[in-house]
Amino acid sequence: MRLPAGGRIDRNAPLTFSVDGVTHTGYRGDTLASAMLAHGVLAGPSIHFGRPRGIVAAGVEEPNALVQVGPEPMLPATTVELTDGLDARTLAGRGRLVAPNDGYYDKTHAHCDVLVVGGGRAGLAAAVEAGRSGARVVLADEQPELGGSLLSAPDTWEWLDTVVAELASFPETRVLTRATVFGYYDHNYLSIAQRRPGGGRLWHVRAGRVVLATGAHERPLVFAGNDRPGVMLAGAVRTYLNRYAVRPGQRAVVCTTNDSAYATALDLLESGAEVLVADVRPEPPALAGVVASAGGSVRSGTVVAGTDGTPRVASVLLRGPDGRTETVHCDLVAVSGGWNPVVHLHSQAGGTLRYDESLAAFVPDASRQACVSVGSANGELDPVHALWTVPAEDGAWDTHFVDPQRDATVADVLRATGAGMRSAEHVKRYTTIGTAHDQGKTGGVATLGVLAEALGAGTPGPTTFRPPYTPVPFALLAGRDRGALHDPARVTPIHSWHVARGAQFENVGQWRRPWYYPLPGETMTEAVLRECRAAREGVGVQDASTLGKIELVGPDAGEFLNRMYTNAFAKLPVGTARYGMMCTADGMVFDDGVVLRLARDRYLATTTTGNAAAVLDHFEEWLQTEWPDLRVYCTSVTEQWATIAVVGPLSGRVVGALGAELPPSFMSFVDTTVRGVPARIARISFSGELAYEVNVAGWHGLAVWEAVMAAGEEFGITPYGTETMHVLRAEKGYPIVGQDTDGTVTPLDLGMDWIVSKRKSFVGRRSLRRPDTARPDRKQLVGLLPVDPDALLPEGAQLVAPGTPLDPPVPMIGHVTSSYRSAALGRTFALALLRSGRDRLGQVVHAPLSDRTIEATVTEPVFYDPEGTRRDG
Amino acid sequence: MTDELPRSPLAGVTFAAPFVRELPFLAMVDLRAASFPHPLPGPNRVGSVEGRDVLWLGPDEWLVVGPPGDAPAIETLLRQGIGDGHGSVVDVSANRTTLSVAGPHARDVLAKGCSIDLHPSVFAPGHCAQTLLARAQVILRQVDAEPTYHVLVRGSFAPYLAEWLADATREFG
Amino acid sequence: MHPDWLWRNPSPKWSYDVVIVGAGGHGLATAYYLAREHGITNVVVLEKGWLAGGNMARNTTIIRSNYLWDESAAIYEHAMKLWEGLSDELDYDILFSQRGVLNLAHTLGDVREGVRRVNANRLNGVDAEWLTPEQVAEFCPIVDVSPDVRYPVLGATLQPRGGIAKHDHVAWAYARAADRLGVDLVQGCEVTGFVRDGDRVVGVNTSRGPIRAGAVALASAGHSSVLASLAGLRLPIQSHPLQALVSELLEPVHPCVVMSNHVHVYVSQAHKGELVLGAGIDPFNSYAQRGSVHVVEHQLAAALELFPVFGHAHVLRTWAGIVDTSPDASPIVGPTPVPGLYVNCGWGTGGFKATPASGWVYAHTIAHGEPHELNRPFGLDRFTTGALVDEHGAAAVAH
Amino acid sequence: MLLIPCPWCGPRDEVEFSYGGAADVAYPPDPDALSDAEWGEYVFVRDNPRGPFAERWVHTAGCRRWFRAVRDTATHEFLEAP
Repeated sequence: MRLPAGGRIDRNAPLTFSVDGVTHTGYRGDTLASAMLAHGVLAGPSIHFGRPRGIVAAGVEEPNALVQVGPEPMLPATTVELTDGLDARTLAGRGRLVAPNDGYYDKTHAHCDVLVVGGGRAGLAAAVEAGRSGARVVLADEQPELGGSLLSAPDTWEWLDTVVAELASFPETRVLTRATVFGYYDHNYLSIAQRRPGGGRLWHVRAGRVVLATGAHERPLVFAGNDRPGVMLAGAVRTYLNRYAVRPGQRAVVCTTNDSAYATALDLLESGAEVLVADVRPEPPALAGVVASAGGSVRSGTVVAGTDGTPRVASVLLRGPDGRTETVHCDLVAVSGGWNPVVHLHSQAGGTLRYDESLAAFVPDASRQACVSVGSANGELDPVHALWTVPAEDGAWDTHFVDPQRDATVADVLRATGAGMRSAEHVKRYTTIGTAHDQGKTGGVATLGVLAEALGAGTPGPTTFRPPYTPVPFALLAGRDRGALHDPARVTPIHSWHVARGAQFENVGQWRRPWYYPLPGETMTEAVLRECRAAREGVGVQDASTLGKIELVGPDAGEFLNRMYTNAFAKLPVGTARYGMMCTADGMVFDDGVVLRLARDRYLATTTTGNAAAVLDHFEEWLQTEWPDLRVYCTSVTEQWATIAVVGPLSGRVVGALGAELPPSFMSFVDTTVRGVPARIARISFSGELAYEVNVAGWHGLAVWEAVMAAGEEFGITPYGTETMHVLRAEKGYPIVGQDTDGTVTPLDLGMDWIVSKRKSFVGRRSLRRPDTARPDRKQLVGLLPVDPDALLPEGAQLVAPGTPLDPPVPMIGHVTSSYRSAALGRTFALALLRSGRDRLGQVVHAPLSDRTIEATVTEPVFYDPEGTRRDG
Repeated sequence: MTDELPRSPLAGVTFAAPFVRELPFLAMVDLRAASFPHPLPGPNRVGSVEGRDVLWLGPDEWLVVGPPGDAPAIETLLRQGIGDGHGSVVDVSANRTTLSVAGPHARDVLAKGCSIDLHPSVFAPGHCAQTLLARAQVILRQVDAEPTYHVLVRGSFAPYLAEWLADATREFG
Repeated sequence: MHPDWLWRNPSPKWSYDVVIVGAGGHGLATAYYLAREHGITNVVVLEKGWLAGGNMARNTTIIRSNYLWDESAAIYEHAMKLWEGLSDELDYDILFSQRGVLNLAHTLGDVREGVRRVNANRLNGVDAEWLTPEQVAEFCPIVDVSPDVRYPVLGATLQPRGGIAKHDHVAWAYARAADRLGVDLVQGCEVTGFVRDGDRVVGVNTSRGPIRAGAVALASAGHSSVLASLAGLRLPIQSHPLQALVSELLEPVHPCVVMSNHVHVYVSQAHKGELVLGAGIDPFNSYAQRGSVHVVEHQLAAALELFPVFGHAHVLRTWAGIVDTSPDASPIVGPTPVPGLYVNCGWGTGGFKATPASGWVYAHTIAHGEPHELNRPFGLDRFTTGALVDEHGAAAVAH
Repeated sequence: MLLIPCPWCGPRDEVEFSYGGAADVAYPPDPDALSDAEWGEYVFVRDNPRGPFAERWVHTAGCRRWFRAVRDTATHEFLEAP
């Protein structure tokens, strides 16, 4: 019931809320749990046995009262701030996902000299001390207001106000409330989940030092029927009384192993409740007299041995020092089995724990990082009389709950040890104890105690604590990296034109590249055939700006390229270009591209779109770590240049119309101007056609592209995308790294012996003569022409020899890497990696698919203009 | 002279937050050299050569920044400085664009995506760093104590970063 | 005897025919098959911690056999067939649920690779289908297949026989079965060195004293390099953290297993109701069973892109295993240049699904002194000859 | 999120770096002189100790310098300034 006065609730701000469809009222400052308790609302039933359950705790350690609040699947009611209109549903152990999370969750970084975790007495003292020194301080506390357990002790509130005010006066102290430090990672990096209106914020803090003032969690006692509603933690009862002005019962039995519960007894008495203290210790403490003089009674050497009542506790069975039992009527059982210092963060940080006999609990031992535990978290607590289990009168153990959320009892622990398990980890896994939403915050140590008793051993070591300390929403960890912000979409300077033209895009690495440009009503196949035809017969244009570009400068640049590429570049004449290929150390194709020699000591290497960063890293790695003596500097200029490939027999007329000087021959380039803009124009062809690559500064890219389009209009210039590029190059048998190779293919496998220098060393060369790599029957790149010229082999189709029975496992001899319809050939064609492929030229292979088999003839991989006459127009 | 106006990677982008704006077309020249006749700034600092800002990028790498159109002059200047020595001068003006984030919210905005400590006792006017802002590599420099920061970002990443900034500045109007 | 009796906790004898180092899934399965298939029961499995407490306790329990290369498909499919009879064979419900595994494709390259793998799988006798985005949505309705996301789902491979099992049950089932066949399972016993007779390994030194052995078989995953180095053997193995996490218990929402190599997310919903998610490996070498939080953040951003309905779920617990990665993302199973010493490692992120076959071929190898046909391609010699079984292309981060 | 000591830029968050594995593995001066086994050892085999480990990082998002650091693989602590 709600007390008529007191507490930190705002009685001028009444709030309406509902639980399971029943409407109640509470106040601002309530938690859902305190408001439920004020109205006697129970938690949901237990997950397996459907036993009635009540609220046990007042904080994150609550094992029972899990609720679904709207789309939020599982929240302890003790951590839900009451708001007007809040609609909660009690849960029986499982939540429900119903809708996306539209909340706004962002992240930020913070740095400080001292991070203080926990704003209770010890944390406040540490923060004030650090703040006074002028240090940069972050104080984080999970509650809406600072104070921690002081919020349950009205006689401290004046001090609390003073301290909070002083903290606010420090310019370099930042106080975060509703902020749970949930993870303590390497190198003093901590993560904080902060609840904010409409979402939350994830703080990443790099702290010089960390003060862990995380307090302690009280633990229950393990007696028969200890899960009956009305059985609560003594400290929580005190919190509800003093902070929320809610008295959970009128006739209370307080059962304790230590002094701390006497404060609860006294506060209950002051609130007008009847109180009987059952103190398990044989001798009465000094506080017993205080309780007696306040009107309560205290029995020493006495335990609660059982409970009765439906659904709430109506009586307990007390067992005295002489073993005699007595039934005592009550509607509240406040228990204290002792306190567990909250050592989670200390442990996450790599710190070790030590079992403290006087506390019957684990306390921080050595720290591995720059952190210190203070106050209750460091074991500054009342000594306890260790009591792990209270036998029932009938000897049964199946209602002695150690993990009520998992409906796990002492009987379950005994079943595990009976099965031969000795390790706490095995018992935990066998019984699921400690794996529920509360992660065993109240029951964990008790379980270890029960286990130690069962094994007749000392207390086993604790389990390791892993992040997060309390559950963290997926959405908070995901943050703003969603939708368009999920991963940068890199675009070229010409991107807006492609969009306006209705291009379909494909993702290549982080880049968005035009895939094809359908006209209204056109299918992809039709569009690509049209684009191909334009490039072969007229003029096409492609935005090739995504290719990686690296300038290499220095007298040894040629020598360096010689070592990196399979072919040689040192003697490449200035003003010319050469195609090159690179391997990894194990001899497999890594990347390819064209290298231009800009000057005696200056080269420009282009890379594939997806590998630009990897190639630069690769260059730098070899330069810096293996050959620091080579005088070469690498600079990425990928975005410096927009690259426009003008392709086709009419390309020269288009580029010529731009007023530019044209390069004299295939694989040469000139530095010139296009419409007054400095440009580098190269005769490079990835299609086999006459082609010009126009390079201008990125910020001129769009204007020059538009100029090319205007100049080409009379020739029917046709923009084309990556698909057409792939068809055109495949018709010429040019492989695409990553499509026709897969990390298991050497340049020799591609039939490119001509590109593998025999006169110089290069990275990966030695690997090419290993026994397997030099095998003659390796898979080799070949062409395939389907016997039915209209049949399109699926890319990824596997190949078998004719006559192979299709009973698995079927011996496969290769697979289709690229396959297209060709406008130029008027038929389908494909590239494939085929075992002993070059020995099979002219033979037929089969591609067995799920519904049919396609036959194809093995050919040279060059289908179009094998003499190479078209590249010169 | 060019008869085409250059177009920045963020042409057409407007920033809702008044304290974010683009400074397009700044001249930028990458300098690599083991030795140089003029004093160049040390790690994480900005210096100047002949009136141009020089940002330290690495132990033998600097970025020289000047007003739009200044790149040829900077290149000449740097080439003269290198002389016969081993060095590299590469015009990278169009490689990146520059965003200015200024004023009382600047630190909080940048902190959302940048893990470097921007506290004035640690990072001050005249400091620079190559780092990550959200998921984009950037060169970050503090220009004045207001504070004003310049974020130099690759052109291809600029639309992403603009979108990220629009989101990160949301709470500051 | 207790009706739920699992295993004895014997003290080690002074000598065994075979000493297996590591009581994870692979070590326990090896012991079981040595006893069951080869009649070699004088076997001890030594575990420095608690039984099945390493990667076996830390993986995301995904089982599939849809590997690209013939050699991989053969060994993983052998595992799949063993999985399908395992609850019966071991008389213990391992909660094997063949709910289907989807591998999503997000780029045209993914699509090509997926189709290639489906075709190869079928011809190898591995069930495999290619699904369109619409079929993906039908099979797993909570996957966002809209084209407007950053990396749209362009299709998926489906292995209907793939699924999940309960990892602890698998370990305990093998342990119980091996124990009943006479194998000694010794926990809390760390191998600190090898007993040599000339070149030959003839036993191990342990924290509980020396133990002689006819053969010593490492089954120690991420710790393989450290142990092998005690015998002077260098392995092409690097140890990395691999992180995973679980949510709270939720009503059924996710009917199958979804994997996305491109965005590094692997998700299923376990029998009790928690979502189980795996991430990509952390890049650096580590033995700390701890990774970096940004890996988890990235993983969850990707997960929410794929599964918007997960937005309100909570991370209850994160953890990491130590995975033993090899240069070609394929295992190393076989004899070593050190007589008497065998290795079984390099399973990387794929170890759990291989458990039965790994134990099966390893037992054969130990019993016969030479590899079974299924693990012959996975010997150490391939790093000399170059005959790698490179699964990177097919499974950059295979689970 | 490791805090990695870049010798040039100072300590920075791990996400700015790429990992290069074991340090101190020199490229053989004459690969052709090596046997297949020796070459395979160079290409594929690296130390993988539990404890102090000399490794390489490159400050990808920073100065792009490769550097050597010694880190304890059991604790993740960096043991020597690079």
